[in-house]
Amino acid sequence: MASKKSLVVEYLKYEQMLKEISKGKRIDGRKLLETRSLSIEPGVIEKANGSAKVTLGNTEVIAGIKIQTGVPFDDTPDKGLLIVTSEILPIAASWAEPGPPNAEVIELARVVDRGVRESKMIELTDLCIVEGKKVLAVFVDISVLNVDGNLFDAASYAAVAALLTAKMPKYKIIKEGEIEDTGKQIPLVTKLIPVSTTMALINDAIVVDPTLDEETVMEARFTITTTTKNSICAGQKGFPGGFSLKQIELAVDTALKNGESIRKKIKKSVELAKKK
Amino acid sequence: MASKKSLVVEYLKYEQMLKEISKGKRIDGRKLLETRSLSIEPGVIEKANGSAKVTLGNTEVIAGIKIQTGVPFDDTPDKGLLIVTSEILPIAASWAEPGPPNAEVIELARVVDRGVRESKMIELTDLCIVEGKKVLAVFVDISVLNVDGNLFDAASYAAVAALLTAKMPKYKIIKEGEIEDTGKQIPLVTKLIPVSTTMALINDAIVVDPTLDEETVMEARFTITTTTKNSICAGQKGFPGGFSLKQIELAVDTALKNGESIRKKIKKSVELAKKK
Amino acid sequence: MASKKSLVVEYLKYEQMLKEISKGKRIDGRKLLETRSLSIEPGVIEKANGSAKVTLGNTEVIAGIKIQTGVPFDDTPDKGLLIVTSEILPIAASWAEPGPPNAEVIELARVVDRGVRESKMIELTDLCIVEGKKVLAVFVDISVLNVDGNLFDAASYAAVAALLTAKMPKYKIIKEGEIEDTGKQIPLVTKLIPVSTTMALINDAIVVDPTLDEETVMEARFTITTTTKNSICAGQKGFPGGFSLKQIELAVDTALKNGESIRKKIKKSVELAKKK
Amino acid sequence: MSKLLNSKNRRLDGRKLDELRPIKMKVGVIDNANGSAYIEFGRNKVMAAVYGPKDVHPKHMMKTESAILKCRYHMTPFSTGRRKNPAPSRRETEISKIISEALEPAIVMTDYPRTAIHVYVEILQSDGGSRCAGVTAASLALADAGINMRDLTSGCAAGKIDGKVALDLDEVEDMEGDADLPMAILPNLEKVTLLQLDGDFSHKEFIEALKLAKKGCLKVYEMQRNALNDKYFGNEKA
Amino acid sequence: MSKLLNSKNRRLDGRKLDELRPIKMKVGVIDNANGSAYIEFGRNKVMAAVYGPKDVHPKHMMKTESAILKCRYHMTPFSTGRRKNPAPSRRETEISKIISEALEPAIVMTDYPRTAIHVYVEILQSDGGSRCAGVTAASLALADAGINMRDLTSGCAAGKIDGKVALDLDEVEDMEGDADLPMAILPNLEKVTLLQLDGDFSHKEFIEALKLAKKGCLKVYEMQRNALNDKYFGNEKA
Amino acid sequence: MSKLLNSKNRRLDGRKLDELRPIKMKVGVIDNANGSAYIEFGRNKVMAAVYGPKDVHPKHMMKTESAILKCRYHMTPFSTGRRKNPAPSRRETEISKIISEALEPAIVMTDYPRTAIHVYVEILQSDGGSRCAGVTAASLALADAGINMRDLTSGCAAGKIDGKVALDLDEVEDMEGDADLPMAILPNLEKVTLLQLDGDFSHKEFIEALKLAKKGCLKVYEMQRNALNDKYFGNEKA
Repeated sequence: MASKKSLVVEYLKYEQMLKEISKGKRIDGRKLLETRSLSIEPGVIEKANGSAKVTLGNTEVIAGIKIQTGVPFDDTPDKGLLIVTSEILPIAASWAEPGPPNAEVIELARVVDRGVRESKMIELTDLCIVEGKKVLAVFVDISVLNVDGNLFDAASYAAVAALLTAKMPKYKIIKEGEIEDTGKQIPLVTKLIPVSTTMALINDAIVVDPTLDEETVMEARFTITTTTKNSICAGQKGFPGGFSLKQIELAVDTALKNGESIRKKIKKSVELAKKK
Repeated sequence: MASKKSLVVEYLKYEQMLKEISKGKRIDGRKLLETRSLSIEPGVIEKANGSAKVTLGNTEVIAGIKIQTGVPFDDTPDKGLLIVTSEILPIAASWAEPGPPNAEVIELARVVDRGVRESKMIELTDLCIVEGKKVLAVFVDISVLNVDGNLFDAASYAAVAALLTAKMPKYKIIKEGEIEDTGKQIPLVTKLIPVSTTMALINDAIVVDPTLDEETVMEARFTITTTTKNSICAGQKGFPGGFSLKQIELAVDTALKNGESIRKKIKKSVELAKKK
Repeated sequence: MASKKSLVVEYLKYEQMLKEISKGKRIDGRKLLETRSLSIEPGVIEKANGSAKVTLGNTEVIAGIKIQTGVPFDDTPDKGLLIVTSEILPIAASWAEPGPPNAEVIELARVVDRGVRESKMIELTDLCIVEGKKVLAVFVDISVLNVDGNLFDAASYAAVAALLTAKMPKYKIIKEGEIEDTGKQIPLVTKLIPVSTTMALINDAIVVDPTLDEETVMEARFTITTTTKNSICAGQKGFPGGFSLKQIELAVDTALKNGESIRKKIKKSVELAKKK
Repeated sequence: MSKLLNSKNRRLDGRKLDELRPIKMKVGVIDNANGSAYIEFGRNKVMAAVYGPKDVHPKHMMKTESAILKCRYHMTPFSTGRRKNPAPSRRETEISKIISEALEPAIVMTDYPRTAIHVYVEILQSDGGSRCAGVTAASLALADAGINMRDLTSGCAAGKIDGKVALDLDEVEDMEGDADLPMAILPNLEKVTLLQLDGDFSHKEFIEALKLAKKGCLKVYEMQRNALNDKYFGNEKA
Repeated sequence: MSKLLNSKNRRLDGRKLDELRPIKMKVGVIDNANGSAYIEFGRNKVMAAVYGPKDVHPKHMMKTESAILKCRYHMTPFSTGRRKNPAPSRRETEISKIISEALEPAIVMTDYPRTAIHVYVEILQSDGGSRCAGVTAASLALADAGINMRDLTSGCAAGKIDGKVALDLDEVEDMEGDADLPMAILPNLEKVTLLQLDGDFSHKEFIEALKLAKKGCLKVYEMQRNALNDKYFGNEKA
Repeated sequence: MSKLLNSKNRRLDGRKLDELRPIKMKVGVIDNANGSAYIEFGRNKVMAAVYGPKDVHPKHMMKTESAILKCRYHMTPFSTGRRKNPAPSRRETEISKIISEALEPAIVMTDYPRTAIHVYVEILQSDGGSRCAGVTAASLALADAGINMRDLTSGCAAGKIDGKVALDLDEVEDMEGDADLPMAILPNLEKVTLLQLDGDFSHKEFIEALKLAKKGCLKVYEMQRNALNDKYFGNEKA
């Protein structure tokens, strides 16, 4: 929660927010299904294998990619590893404490992970170097710089843009079981682009891309990740409220539509970054 | 401690308990050296390599065995691994908190471990696959489902019955250093059957198989594990009280006798389970 | 802080301490730049690869060395490992709690580590057995037995004396990638001898080798490690105060001078120990 | 090519696409608990227990106007194919959170201000769908503890295997199949309180799976009612 | 033989021995924070934020006569060459401590009794000298938060490469060079509040490095003043 | 075939079957502690210190009618053959518990209500039998701290090597031998307060070992009394 406002002001604002929403509007002037301004800046961390900074309204997130060798799991000897972590840096909010991630932060990382993994954006078998012995591990580390609601989407867009611009080290096999880093970097091959859309249930209405103020009063949250205008790859309901089936159907329609529009923005920012 | 009783009732019960014990009786009708009803049900977790559920009075415990490949210790390159853990699940008692095991729970696991290990029930050299490189690790994980005293014996019987019915994967060596799981399961070879007997010192009397109420007033606890009617393989005194040498001698006699009777019950339950 | 003294006595003592220091003296009779009595006893832990007990005034520290095989870091495949840890044992002071090291204790270990490492006392490439696979790891574990100020120097002297008397296992390579412990112990080769000197800033004066009482009132601390009478290899300022450039120059002069004198004491104690 | 369906659309265990696995439920299984339940959902074996309402620790988590709900979903080390490390996994932390959020809307939290209600879900054996089995068992345990509730929470997943929407995937179907949609509903309030999704659904398939999962949840709800009746009105079925 | 200097005593990136890397500073970059700053110090990218003065938790750490200062220096996992493990390292713990001790003498701690001032330094990218960049950013963030201060804390390292004393080593120079001397000063109070050293300095070289580092700190101080002026008096330079 | 005894029933270090290793004890060795002691038991080197009675933290552990005893048995990393990982092991946790339970019956706990007595046992070098050496040192430290006691706690193990019952096994005998029976007694109250056992004893051997261990404990008790006399009445023996 923002720390600099008095409780009375907060309370009056919530009243106002609910009133506006019942009229189909929001206090920041947006329509119910409208997202905030979005900026995506890939390449902000030059020393990472890939990176992107995302600003969604006042929410700011950086995702950094590191690609290093690792050992595959016993039951998937021919697959590389995808590891997604997140941290709400203590600079990001007065209530963000340093320390091991709590359930909210773990959920954030896992929902981003699910979107990337289930979209098959990255083919993990592409990351195998020596089956059963050596694979590439793709680390997607997400640092939240400022919190103003909808971390799920901001983190997801940052992760996806960072992956789309990522390069990985090229290894060659010298002799059986021994590999050598060629020192070259080749682009990480990616396929579909997963785009998440997060919605909040407030006063029985669905609003897209909630702010922190809206999250404070929402009853439930629903995130849907799409890969094309007709494909859904991940979903996550959160918070102690419930949706009707109708609301879920509206949410899915919205996510498919919004997904197309965000996907274009991501592609454009990536193309711009690659030209530089 | 049981949570549903008032403090006054508890206090009156303890008075009564001490009075009965001074007359050589117990409030649940048992004699001092008598155990509660015991049921042993091997095979309750089909997907484990071995398992057993034990009900001792109202105390309920499940032990599950997993047998997987691992790396031997440097100083015992030809020996497999035996790892015993325990958890008092938070479903088991109002005071059982989730989290890392406390000293009581660590002691429980270590006393069960000591009984199994020192009895040489399992020959650890049987678990070696490739010396110094690859061995089988036998995990004995104990989950307490309901607490009503004498976890040591309930856990020990569950572990032993689970081991007696356990099967392990059969590996073959393809070429130097490389092994292959044949997909076959062969029985874990076991020898002697360790049986623990736990006794409490209350009002200078030794009582066998204490209930939770009895444990609340006991001064000291003594657990002795026997492998035959004349062999002792493990012992553990606990709680801040002391035994006279005479009491220890009585305890050992009792443990050897009780061991024989419990050993028969375990064998019977295992035979029944194997016939199924 | 010492636990057995009343607060009033403490307060009066501090007054007295500050008064004396302003006159260029100290309440234990020392001059400002004078160290306490120092005794160094190598070899106190026979089963370790090296060890030394240091008594500096009432501060007592043991350092023990263990040298074992380990795996090198990816980016230094031809170098052995040096690992320094420290613990203020809870026997050492009433406020010393068991548990993971706090920032003060981590700083202590890291300053000792920096002194040893940066002096190049040990050539880490000497500890390589099979490049990229197997090296020797030198563990320097420091246990503080009694706290009376200036743990940095006491710990450093103990670590250095222990290393100077350390022996390491001799390995030979049997065939490619396989090594064998010959069972023989050879001396750890050491070069320069790093000596740290810790100073406290009290009432704008620099005092050497502060006691716990002096540390309680000091504004800042400065530790300088020298390797010869003209070489400095490590430094660390601590505590929330600041030094003038002049004070830093005095501190460095002092450290170079004191370093020579302590170096002789360490050498002497080591020679004595080797003769035994 | 994985083949989870035969030519007659029967699944590896013989089930039809819209068929649940065999389910057993029993209420009141842990002597010490205020409420408890045991469920077998196919080969899943799940125990749930409720302790409370009781004092809140640490104090600063206390709410003056309502109870707080603390929920742990936990797998025993022997419950999974490979042994599960006893340290809590990120997966367990996430599922604990979503189960808690699926149960809370059914509970009259304001009836128990300044208290904590503890719900523990123990997976003794898992075989695909353990979170749905878990939330179902937990809801029974809450009812058994006499906690005031507006509704039960009833869980069941739907999914997609070999390109077809199917009810209640088991572990093999979950691993080898195309998509999974675990869900839980409040049957009378008609609210979806747990919903996750992973895999690949077209829009149409998603809607189909959503409706199929709801049907499954309603069947589970019937069984929950029977299990409670069995305990409280003694109409045990042989 | 490593060669960090060319025949004209120019460094690998073209700098002279006494030249700083390019530095950018911006005050007020985190919307939620009471004060914040961003610094680029060569390729180091550092964000600092201040929260407080606020209540002290746990209570027993509270001081009745002054504030307490809690400082965390933290590297993001992607900030380093090889990925940094997210668990706090001993190195980060030590640097957190010395940064805190370098900042505290500049703050009028007694103006905020019974409170805690939290300073967070986040290294987004590191390239040698991140602790000096961090302490510099933290001091700006404290000023931005309106905390009463006696002075700023200004950080800059000197070192020794190829036998010569040089200002502000980058990562390669730090790794391949002979010695490093990170420092921070209170420029007006003329106090050194952060000082570390590793490597090999003769007495003379040490004194030379000390003086060079001081010069660097004073240049950094000028830039800090400009950055604060930029925010508070709007004299942005194009 | 391991051979821990020669033809004359002498052990590898020349001892007879019922002979203790050389033992040294010194009371009052840690300046800061309220009480302390140092023991060498063969090659075991053990330091124990007592702090308290002092305030109880956290408060909810306080007992209104008696003290609480907090005991830590700890091995330094350099005390064992292979380096001991500094993280507390399950073995250390267990031994801390049983040492605490062996000491408590000797202390008049009700004389110190609402306080905590902290006992720390540090193994500087271990060589078989360190828990018995530790409990013995701890009891001396408690006496040195002036804590009211009913009796001392005196520890010594018996065991079985090459089929014969023997006193006070060292590390090699413990590893290569047949069984070990660590014990501690309150010599005047005639109570066994620490007792563990592992290995293989017949009923008869167990009784024999029990009695032999008791004899060992009584000898240790004599030495404890001498060590206390040495400190408090100065009758140092040359």
